[in-house]
Amino acid sequence: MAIIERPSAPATVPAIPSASLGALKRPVTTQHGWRSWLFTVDHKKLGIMYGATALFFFVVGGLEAVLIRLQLALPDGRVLNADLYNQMFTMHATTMVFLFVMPMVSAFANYFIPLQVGARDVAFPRINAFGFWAFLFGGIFLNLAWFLGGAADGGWFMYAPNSGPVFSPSHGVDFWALGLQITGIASLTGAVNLIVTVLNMRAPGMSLMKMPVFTWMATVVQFLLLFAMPVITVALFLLMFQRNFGATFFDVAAGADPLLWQHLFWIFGHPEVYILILPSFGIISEVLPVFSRKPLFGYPFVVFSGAAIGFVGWGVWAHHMFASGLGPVSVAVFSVATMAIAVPTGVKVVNWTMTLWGGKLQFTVAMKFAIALIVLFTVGGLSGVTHAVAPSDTQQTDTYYIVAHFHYVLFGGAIFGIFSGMYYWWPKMFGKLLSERIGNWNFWLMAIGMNLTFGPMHILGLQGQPRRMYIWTEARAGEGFFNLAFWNLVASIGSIILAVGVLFFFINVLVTARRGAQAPLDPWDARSLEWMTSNPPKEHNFDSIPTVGHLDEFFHRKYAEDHQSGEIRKVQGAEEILAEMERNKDAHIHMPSPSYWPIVLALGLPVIAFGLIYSIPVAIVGGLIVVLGCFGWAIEPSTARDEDVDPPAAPSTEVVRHG
Amino acid sequence: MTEQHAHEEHGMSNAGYVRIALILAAITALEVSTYYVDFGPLFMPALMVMMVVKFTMVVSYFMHLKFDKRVFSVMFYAGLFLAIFVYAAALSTFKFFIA
Amino acid sequence: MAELVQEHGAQHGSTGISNIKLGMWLFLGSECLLFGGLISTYMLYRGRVGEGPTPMQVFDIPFTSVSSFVLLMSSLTMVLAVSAAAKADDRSTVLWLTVTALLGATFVGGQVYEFTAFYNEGLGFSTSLFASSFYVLTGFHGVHVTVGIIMLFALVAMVRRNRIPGSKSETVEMIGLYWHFVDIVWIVIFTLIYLIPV
Amino acid sequence: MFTTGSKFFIGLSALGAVSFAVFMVLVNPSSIGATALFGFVPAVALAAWLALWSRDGEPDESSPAASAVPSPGMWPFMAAAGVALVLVGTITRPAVLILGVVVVVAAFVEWTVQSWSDRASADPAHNADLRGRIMQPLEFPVLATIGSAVVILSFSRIMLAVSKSAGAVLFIVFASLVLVGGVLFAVRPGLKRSLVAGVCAVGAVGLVAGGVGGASSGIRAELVEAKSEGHYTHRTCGPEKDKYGDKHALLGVSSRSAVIATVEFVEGTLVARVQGNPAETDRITIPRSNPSSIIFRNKTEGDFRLVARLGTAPVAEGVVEEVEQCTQLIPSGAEQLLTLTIPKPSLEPGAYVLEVAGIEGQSIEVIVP
Amino acid sequence: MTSARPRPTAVNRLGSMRRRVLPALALVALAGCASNAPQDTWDPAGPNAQMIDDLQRPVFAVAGIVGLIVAAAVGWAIFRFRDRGQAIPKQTHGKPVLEITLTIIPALILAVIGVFTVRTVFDLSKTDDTEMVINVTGQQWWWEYDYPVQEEFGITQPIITSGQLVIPVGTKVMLRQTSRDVIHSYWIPRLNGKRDAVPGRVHLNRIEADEPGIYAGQCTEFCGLSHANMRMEAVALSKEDFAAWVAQQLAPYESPADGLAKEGEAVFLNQCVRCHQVNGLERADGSPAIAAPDENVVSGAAPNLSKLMSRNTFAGAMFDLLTPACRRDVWEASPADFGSKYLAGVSEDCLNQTDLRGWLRNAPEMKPMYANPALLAGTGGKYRGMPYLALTESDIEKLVAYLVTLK
Repeated sequence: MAIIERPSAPATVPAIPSASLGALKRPVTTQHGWRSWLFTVDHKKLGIMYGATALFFFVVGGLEAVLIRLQLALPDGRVLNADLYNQMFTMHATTMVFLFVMPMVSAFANYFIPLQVGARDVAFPRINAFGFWAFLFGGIFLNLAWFLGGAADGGWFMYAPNSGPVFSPSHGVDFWALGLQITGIASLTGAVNLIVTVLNMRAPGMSLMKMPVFTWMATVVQFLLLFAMPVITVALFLLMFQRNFGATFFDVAAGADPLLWQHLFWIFGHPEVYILILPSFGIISEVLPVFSRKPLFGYPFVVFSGAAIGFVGWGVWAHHMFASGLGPVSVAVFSVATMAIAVPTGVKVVNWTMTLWGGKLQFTVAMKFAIALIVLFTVGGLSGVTHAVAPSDTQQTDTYYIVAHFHYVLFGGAIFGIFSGMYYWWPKMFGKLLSERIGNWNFWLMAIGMNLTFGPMHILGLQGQPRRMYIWTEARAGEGFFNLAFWNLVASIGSIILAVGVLFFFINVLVTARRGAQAPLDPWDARSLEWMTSNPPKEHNFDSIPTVGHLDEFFHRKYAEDHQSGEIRKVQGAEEILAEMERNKDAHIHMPSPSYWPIVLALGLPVIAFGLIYSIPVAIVGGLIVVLGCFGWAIEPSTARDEDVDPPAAPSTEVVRHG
Repeated sequence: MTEQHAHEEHGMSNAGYVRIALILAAITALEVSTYYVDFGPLFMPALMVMMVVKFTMVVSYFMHLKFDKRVFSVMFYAGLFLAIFVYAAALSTFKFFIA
Repeated sequence: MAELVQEHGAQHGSTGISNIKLGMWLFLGSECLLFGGLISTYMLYRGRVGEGPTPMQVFDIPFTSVSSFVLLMSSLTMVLAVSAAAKADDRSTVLWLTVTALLGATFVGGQVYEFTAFYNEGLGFSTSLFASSFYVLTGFHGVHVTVGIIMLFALVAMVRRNRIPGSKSETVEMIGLYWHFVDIVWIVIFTLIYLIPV
Repeated sequence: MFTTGSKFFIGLSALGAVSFAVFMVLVNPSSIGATALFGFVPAVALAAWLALWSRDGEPDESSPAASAVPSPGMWPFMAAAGVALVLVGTITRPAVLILGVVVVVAAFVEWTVQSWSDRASADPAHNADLRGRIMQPLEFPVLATIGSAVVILSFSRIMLAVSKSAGAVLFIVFASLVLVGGVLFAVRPGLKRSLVAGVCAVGAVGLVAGGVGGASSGIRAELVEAKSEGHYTHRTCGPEKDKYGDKHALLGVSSRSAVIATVEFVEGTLVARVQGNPAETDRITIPRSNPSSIIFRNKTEGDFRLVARLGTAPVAEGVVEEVEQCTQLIPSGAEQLLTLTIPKPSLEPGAYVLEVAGIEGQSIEVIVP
Repeated sequence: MTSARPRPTAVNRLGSMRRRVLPALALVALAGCASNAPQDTWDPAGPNAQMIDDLQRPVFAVAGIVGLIVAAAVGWAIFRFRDRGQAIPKQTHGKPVLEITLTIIPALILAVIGVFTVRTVFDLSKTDDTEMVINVTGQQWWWEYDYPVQEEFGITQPIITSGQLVIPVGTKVMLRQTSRDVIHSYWIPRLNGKRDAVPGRVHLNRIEADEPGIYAGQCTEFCGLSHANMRMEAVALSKEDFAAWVAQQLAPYESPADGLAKEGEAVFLNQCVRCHQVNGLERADGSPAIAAPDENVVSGAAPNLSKLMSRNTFAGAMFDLLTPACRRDVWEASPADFGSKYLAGVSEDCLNQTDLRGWLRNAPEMKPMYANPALLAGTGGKYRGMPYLALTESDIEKLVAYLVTLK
């Protein structure tokens, strides 16, 4: 709050309202300076902040993973004791799922959905800013547990009696539960925001079937988020009431059934894993056609199979509970339903391969990550089918085979997709091309490291090594080719290579930031709408909102197809298209103004959470902050009046601030 | 009640709302009567039907879902039926519905 | 000036649907999942009374049915407030909003009474599973109603001080949607919890 | 000569002196209270002197904006009232003390912003709008909360005080009053604002008075008695019907998944079936100190109750008491759940037994290895 | 005016082929049989595990083939359609016929797999052919077995053991599993898939061994600090050996006559009996010594140590009572003479002194447990696991001498 004290100079100047000393002015709207980041509502700045924070948590999660692998490299490991190991794998999973992949999905969705559908910003810009700050404070709150008595140590799914007050006495689980509530609120508000943007603010002429595939997949993901988040909110509330206020929800002595937690968690859990993978499907469905120089094979099939995965995803959650005694009828039903989900996934893999078929493939780093995703995700998907078969799942569940499955699907799938997206869209976001030379090192080390780390885990799993085992002994490791000792060591070495591979990405970012060449306007000769803007795009994205005639509109404006000979001629370049859009520029562009209230409201949430754990008065103060934030927000118009801005913006900026 | 529809662009007149409210009050009274009068085997279905009727009346008239664009109905009913389907399946694994 | 009014009116997307209304319906769709989870937890544990009182020993059906009437009538007055706001008649909007808030406050007052009475009859929060799940479900609904009441009273103040950015009738309509949703959740709760004995 | 600040402090010290006198005379003079109040008076007097000497910290009188007369407001009064509440609170209940502190803080904040915005510019309308923009985001919700809290608490206190049937009637009366009032005001828009305000004020005062009355008269007798005797919290396990314990017996079990055995009372004979083994048996094995739920199903005409006799346990020093757990009396066709946790092993046969109250010769043995 | 783009180097193309082959190789290697770690899930030794294995192998084979097809298709597309300067390819949008066929084929494959899956699921959950019932109870970090009275096997009194589940060969045993505190999971990979032991519920798990031998297993549902050290072993004995084992378990307790073992019994009576029960042990005044673990341990139970030396593991089957040499001798015995070797139990010279003494000296040091008295506020002062008893060396000497007599 920029409360400015009364100037000491003699106030003989007649105080006219516009030049008066103001309080609670809207924050400054210039492009740079830390204030333009702290109070921004611009979807591009928020997307970059989401991405940067997610990458930071990726490093944190990665270090936790390397520590786990060091502990398991040799028999009777001394690196971590049992309690620290339990905290490490719990926080590794929670950080990777909730604080890296989900925010990275939000980063790409926030940045590129408005650009791909031809909008100037998301539907509710201030809610978008609140989403990011709530996520950031939730992530920090979650990791505060490390310093306040030990992090959560019950596994990322926190099964019922073990997460209760008797068996997890430390505050770790409370921090976990409340931290996820806060990031949950962030995801829910983000979901409402992006669905309204996609359904309501598309460019004229862009029907649903002319939308780019990434926007399609991101929209399915937002629907999954919209309906999955409340379920885990219920589960986390029940757990919090049990731990802090003496409820008996999971107390077996009162007649409770511990499986209630498993059901509530996995009803959220399974749509959650599709939330993690579908955006990466969307990204490589954008990257593959561009570097194969031909459109995506079977666009409607890819779109409907994405929606089918999202829909059927709601009917399979109990395949995580085949061994927890559901009774044969339920097990059989969910086993068949889980197999049914493999069909749409198969359709996607077929379509990607067909996109490559007959193309003119350029193996840029983005393309390499995309192709690696097809193969590695297929390996993970097929190992998934092997334990969709319930009886063999009773042999494989909770062993390292499952760890191998979901790492092939999550690392090989989601993270390779994210890296492909970063290399592909880096020029769009930052105006510079990431160096291909360092990129190749990054790709190959990650690909080899990933296979060396998670490949042997198939073997460890089938040799009966359970998950979450903090130690293994020489006596029970076996001798033959498939013994536990050798493959645990290989996996640990692989994880080091993987870490080095990821390090090369950050080197690439630093090198490019300092010495990278300025990227041309259309470096990859791309196809979709987001490339019809400057690199990086202006604050209002499009000078004039393009009317969309075809799918891959940008390609159709650049190339004309001669129907007889089928030969494709280039008619105009990206520069001409952009110049033309600049010529008939929209006169009045009303961009939403930055605001204090999102960060104030987001700050209230961790204060309440802190109060709930330690002292109720602090929670009441937090509640007061939230109430102040809500009503301050409600009273403030989304686009500020001119004199509301502090200092009053100069009227001559190219974007007319509506007075 | 049908003549009400075309009457006003933005939903119904105040009198129309009061009439809907009276119908809802009547159904609630009927519901409460199931506590005093024994309906025998008809008890459960009757209550369920009355609940659903009240629910849809409030949603379609008081919340204008009947007069608004279809996309609102799709969004709301998607969430509602998803909730019913998922939680019914979960409760059935707890042997809730087996006699 | 016309263009000014349009700008401050509801932000309509290219399809002519109001952004905030679509956002509100999506939010209500996801709230179905939240209350669905709490209701199914209650249905699962309604039979587990342990040593404590059973549902029908503590429930006072006449009292609760009166509070259901009250919430239903508050839904009616809310609709009248929304249609008054649509006609830009500030006086009756403020009036009906105040009546809705008062009826809501009466309903919550009734619930606070009900909770105190149950507590005295031996239904503590951790007495039994039935108690825990009953208090969490009706407590959650009560908190939602209380938040609704605070929004209504604040809305009255904002309408009188003309402090509402954007279109006034749309803001009243959004709070109306929220209030009706809280009412239909109570319709489901009242029938499933109070009227269907275990 | 007397600036506003000094007037405030002088008033405060006078108030302190008066309350010290009242405290010493009427309330039993405890040493702490006396020293606190006695110490308070000179401290505030010093502050008053300081304000007088530095003329409320005003450097010079010349600037026109500064000399504008501060708009009349209620905040000095509220601050004083708050301090009074704090003082009263130190003597009576801590809740009053906290309320006092809250009022003082609120008054202080409002007052500072008020006086600050008065001097923001020469245009009073703009000043008011500026003050509104700062404070309204907090004022609206806080006032709304206070309003709804008053209605909710006072209404619930009234309902707690009156008898059960009177409560329902009162509820209908109050709700319809509000509704009819709303309809009346809506139908005749011509009513003057003062009349409407008057009716609302009367209603509010009546409600609050009722609330205070209800609170002071306390919760109605049946509830107090129900709480002291704990009617519904412990059941007698005899064959006859317990007046409170067996009222409205549960007729069904919501979920049958977490159950280890079912015991049925079929035409007078007690039969048990263990989970996973359809054969009927007369003994159930439960692991030691492991909570296990058993379903009791009554298939005989008449009301019966399953009792678990769990041997004896030392209650007080030397006193050994029979431990038993039981379901409610349930009619034919109904079923209930019994959750047992048995810490001690069953050494000799028949140590732990499930029986139907009042029926001899029928029992299921519970073995705890 | 296409902008300059880095040309893919030869190395990349070769590298991409190699990277594709490795996972396919691993998958094929898996299909082959691998009998190495004790908990190998591809080496069934009982009809239930065999049923799962018969279903598992074809599914892995199908998955491997599909994986190879996809890898080959992608590999070939990379090699064949790489950018050799050809014109921009024809902008094809897809062939619906190809799409539909490549959707139906996987659907059919999965339907076939689905049929076999459902059949196996119902076969594995049959309960009407049970011949013997054993109650298995899991608690934090060890398993307890309770053999209820079954005349046909000579079990006249309930037998309570822990760590090693002894079963007769070729008998359809039904385990009724539950848990006293958190969720555990009972899994002997070579005999059957895992079933969770959930507190408050009873889950059924069919166990049957084809030939005598010892089959390792481990708790596979995260249950806290020592989840990794909560092991179990199934010991299959021929029918005669099993009858002998039952007789040995039911043999009455004889208190040691004199010497070190007698003093050991005294130490046991004033220290260990607070939690551990030895059937038949009597106090000095003749009254039976009843253990009261419910007053000291959260889960309310501690391992029953009667006939301890007839088992060859202790502390949740984490440590062996046998020295490594004797252990290998028992583990690698041929099915014929395995029975006699196991029934010999733990002889004086075969006793693993180091682990047993280390355990008595400071149990929480050997196995992470919640035994620090300062941190037990959450559980009302009760331990989770064996506390540090601060025994003197002489007491340990006496106790070991006494424990060896519990045969």
